[in-house]
Amino acid sequence: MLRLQNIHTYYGNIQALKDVTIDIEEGEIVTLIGANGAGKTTTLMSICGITPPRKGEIAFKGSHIHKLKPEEIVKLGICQVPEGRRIFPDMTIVENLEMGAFLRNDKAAIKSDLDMVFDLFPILEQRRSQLGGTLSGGEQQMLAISRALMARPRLLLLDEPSLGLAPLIIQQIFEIIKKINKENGTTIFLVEQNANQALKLADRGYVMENGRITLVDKASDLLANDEVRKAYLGL
Amino acid sequence: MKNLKQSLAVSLWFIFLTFPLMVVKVNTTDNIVQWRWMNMLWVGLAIFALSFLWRYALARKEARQMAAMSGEDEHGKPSKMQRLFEDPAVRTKMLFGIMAFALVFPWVFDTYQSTIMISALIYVVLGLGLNITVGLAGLLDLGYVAFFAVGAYAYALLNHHFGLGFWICLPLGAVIGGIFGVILGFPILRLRGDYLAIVTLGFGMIVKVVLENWSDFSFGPSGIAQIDRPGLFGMEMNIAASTTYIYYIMIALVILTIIVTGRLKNSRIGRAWIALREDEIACVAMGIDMARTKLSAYALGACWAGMVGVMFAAKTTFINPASFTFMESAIILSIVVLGGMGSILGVILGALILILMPEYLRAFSEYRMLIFGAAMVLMMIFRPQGIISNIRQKYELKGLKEKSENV
Amino acid sequence: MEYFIELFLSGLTRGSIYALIALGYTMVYGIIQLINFAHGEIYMIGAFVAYIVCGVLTIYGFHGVSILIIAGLLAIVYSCAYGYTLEKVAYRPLRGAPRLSPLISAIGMSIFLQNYVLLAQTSDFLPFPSLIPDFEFMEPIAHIIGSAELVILITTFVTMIMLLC
Amino acid sequence: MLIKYTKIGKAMRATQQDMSMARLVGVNVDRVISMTFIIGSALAAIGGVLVASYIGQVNFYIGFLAGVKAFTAAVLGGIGSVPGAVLGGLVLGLTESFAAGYISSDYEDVFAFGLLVLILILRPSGILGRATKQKV
Amino acid sequence: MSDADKQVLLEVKGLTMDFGGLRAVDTIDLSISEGEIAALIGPNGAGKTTFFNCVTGIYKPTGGDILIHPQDKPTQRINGKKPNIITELGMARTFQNIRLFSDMTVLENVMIGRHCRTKTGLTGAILRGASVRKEEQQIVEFSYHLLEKVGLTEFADEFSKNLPYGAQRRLEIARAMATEPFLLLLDEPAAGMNPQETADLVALILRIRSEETIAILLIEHDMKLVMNLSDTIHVMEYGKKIATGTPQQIKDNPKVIEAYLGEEADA
Repeated sequence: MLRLQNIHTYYGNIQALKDVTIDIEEGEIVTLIGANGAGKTTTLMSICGITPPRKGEIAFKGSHIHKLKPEEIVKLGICQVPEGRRIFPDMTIVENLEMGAFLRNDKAAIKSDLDMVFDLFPILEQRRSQLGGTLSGGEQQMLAISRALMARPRLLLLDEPSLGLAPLIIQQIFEIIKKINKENGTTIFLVEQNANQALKLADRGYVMENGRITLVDKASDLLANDEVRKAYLGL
Repeated sequence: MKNLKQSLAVSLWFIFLTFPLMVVKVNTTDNIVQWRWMNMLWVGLAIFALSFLWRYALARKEARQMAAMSGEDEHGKPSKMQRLFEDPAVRTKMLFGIMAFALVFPWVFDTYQSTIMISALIYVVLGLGLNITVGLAGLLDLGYVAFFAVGAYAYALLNHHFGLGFWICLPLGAVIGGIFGVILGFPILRLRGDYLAIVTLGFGMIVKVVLENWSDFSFGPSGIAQIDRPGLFGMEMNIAASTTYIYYIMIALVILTIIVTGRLKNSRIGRAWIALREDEIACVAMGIDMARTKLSAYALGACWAGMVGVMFAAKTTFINPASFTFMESAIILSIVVLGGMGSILGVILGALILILMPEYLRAFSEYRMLIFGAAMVLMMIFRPQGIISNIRQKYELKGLKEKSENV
Repeated sequence: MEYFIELFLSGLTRGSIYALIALGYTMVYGIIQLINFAHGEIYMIGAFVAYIVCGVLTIYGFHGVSILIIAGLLAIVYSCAYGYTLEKVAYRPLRGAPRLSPLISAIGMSIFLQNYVLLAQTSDFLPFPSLIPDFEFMEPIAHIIGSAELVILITTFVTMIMLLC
Repeated sequence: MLIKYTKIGKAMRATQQDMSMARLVGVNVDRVISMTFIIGSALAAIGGVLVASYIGQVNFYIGFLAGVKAFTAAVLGGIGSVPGAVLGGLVLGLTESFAAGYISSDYEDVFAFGLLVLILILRPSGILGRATKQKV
Repeated sequence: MSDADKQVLLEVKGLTMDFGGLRAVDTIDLSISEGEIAALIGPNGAGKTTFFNCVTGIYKPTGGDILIHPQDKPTQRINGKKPNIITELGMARTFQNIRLFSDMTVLENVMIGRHCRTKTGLTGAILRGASVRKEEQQIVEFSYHLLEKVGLTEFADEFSKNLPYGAQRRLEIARAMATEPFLLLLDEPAAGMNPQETADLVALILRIRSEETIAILLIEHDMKLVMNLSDTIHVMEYGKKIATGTPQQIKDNPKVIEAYLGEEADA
């Protein structure tokens, strides 16, 4: 479904991604794990067109997308829940969700999606006219995921959804991610530092170190792999 | 073909844009409408040509940036002209040539030319003064002319009321300018770049309004006349002689300014200014006192304006608030921007070009401000470092290098 | 007390105009953190276009409120066109440049536009026809607030409400 | 109404709050910026026509002072804040009017800028503005 | 030498920093002694950089004490002091996203660091007397020697923006060292470096410790580097300190493993 082929991405003159190749099949949950600063977020930003790769190709369902603008990529059905949630702080929950559906014009369907999202996260419905900036971290994460869902993505990119959240809430969020994958058939590409959780959830995993992919395997195998531990703790 | 179409579209758009202002002219007293269709043609043709140039320049800029990013180019390498200036032999020769020309100037040309040159030199000093504040320390000051006014009025009033002479007032003007700089500088220390710009603009306007309206103090809009020219041991001088005399004083002042600003730029203080311009947070983290550094840059810039204000009053012998409008500040700023922020040589060239060109090219003078404005925009887009970018001093390292190699 | 009310109302009128123009500054600043120094010139161009349109229409025999409406609409169209072009030419190429650069570019643009109008038209003060008639019902309070002031207040408030609420 | 309910209004607010996130939900930021300039210019034009017909004259220079004053108003209210601009404008207008009426009309501009400097010193973010935290 | 002999240089007690409702740093205790290399680690958003910003005066902490005990000088409490004062007192830092003076040469960048240790004033700079020239020469020499130390002399006259990435990081360290600190705070010095650059960095830090009497506190994500280099490691999570110890102790600490890898697998 999505194929990153030998991409190289730079920030100014710093090379953040080196020869990264990733494949994601339809319906999968794929996770990309690695320590801080390994280049995971940059990978997502490259997919979304915010920091386009300087070399290499990205193809979505067979067509190249690495030269498209971010909004065109969103239109194709690739949505990101960025690191740190990035809720619009001065907009209400409903407005944030409407922003998620920004490129859609089918009012009735948006309305029903809104209900779908509220079913998924009832707490958001209770606070529907509260400003995004006043929500707690966990609620913001739920809102961020919901906002991305409002675009009816075919591929959902999640950047560290567990960041800064309490274990119980992480559990909850991960269950929802699974549910989205199962029930909507949405393909999910999950970037995580929290390797154990992510690998338990995913079908396959990539390990990134210093801008390179160092390991690719079935998630269950990676979970048992000592190399993963090494990538994190430098043992 | 695509380019052609694009340019055509752009020129049509500009024809539409400029239509009411360029083509139509109404005279409401005689009820006549003047249709200037020729203008429309000119606009169309000019924009058509310009749009090609514009695209070409933008593409080149982008290519340069890309090259700079992959690190394989000469960004940062000085231009030909710059390398020429840096060659010490050429430099000394040129310096002598310029000095000689400057010294014989009033004897070769007539008084009128000298007067023009004096005002150009005044702008050189103003430019160099503002260069401290804007170019080196990065504090955008849009009310710089206020300090110029302070200096001019200080001399005019002291001369009028107390008969104080030029030579006493020259340093006094600098001091008063500097004091004003500190007074105005204090409250705005905490402000960021763009706020600073607007507050200084406000200060500039306040000074002008006060000068216009506080008649008891400043004689209002009618200004002060019959200000003494500078004296030379009580000698009586005719206009021509005194112009020549002022010219030489101005040359001396310019040299003084160049030396002082040059030394400051390459001193501990100058480095602190530049560091402040580059990154405030890193700057304080390196142990530099931000308040003191900003204030010194602001006050020192004001100092020069105050001093040369005295000169201005002495030269014209008549001043009124109309000489100190925002446009003056804008001209001085464009001198600094076009010349090259932070670059002393650039600012001098900038001042001479901007002030002398309209004097000698009459046709040009009408479009002076129009061109200044456009040039500021274009410079920022295509050559933000100005005509001559800031040359950093090379420090004497030879000895050090050898020493460390011998170890 | 009457003097106070008069000052209050004239202050309100003046203030509502400032607010109208200030909105342009604030919206641009909010999005790209740039002081659009040439915004005042856009305002001036609006007024100038209106003046020209009024002049032409008057000479060709139009009058009354129709002039005001046509002139107002054309002024808006042209101001928008100038604002749009201004951003494309002077600010867009500077996206991502150091903060001072677009600010200086904006100052340059302001000077340019001023002198462009000066050269294309004139430096004189031109008489602008007073298009707002004196309403009869205003007469009893005309010494406190004029018709023109009232129209300004109403127009600006309607505009702002349309925009904001 | 425009800012609160229309699509472009929402896009503008989103862009203002978080530009790259706005792009990630599909907002064309370039278009939003253009629209912002267009809307601002329309407002300025309305102001220009009204003032010109009120004062009864136009000149190439009228934009400068009006612009500086309006900017002062924007800063006064807290630049970037839309209600702030409205409040700032009204405060500035009233200040000028009362200062001119009760103190001296010659120094109108001095009061306006004095107020600006005062606000910037006491509360640099303006009346309704929010203090921004600089990221290190 | 036993640990007790070493003088404590920096002592942080109960440091707390709130942003609005968010507690970014929560009652942190930490101390650093002479000659020590300490590391502060933790997942993203744990509050490490905020801690740095509090200690170096860029933020004013909401609670707690930061005490410094410079050699031969009385103890001072530096909460909320201005950053430049703190640098003058002897603590210098580098930044997570490099903050060099990009339009100054490499040498000048280091010379800026000498600012607070020199004293030429305005008149001095204008008159440029003998003593001023001598001081200038000393600044140049001192800075040049620092460049030698970090291996950047070949770039001395380059603009710092034209340096390769790893060299920029080293230049930041040289610039901080020019202020003659007793404690150097490095914020992610190895971020974005390739393995070779990282190896050079490790060598550099070790050299600084052996040749100078500078203690080092670093924030770093490169665990290999942290484990190899540090005497002590402090681990932060959610603004709180969850562990302190030697690299070995930290490796085996289940709390740390949990913080990093997520909740431990059932093994």
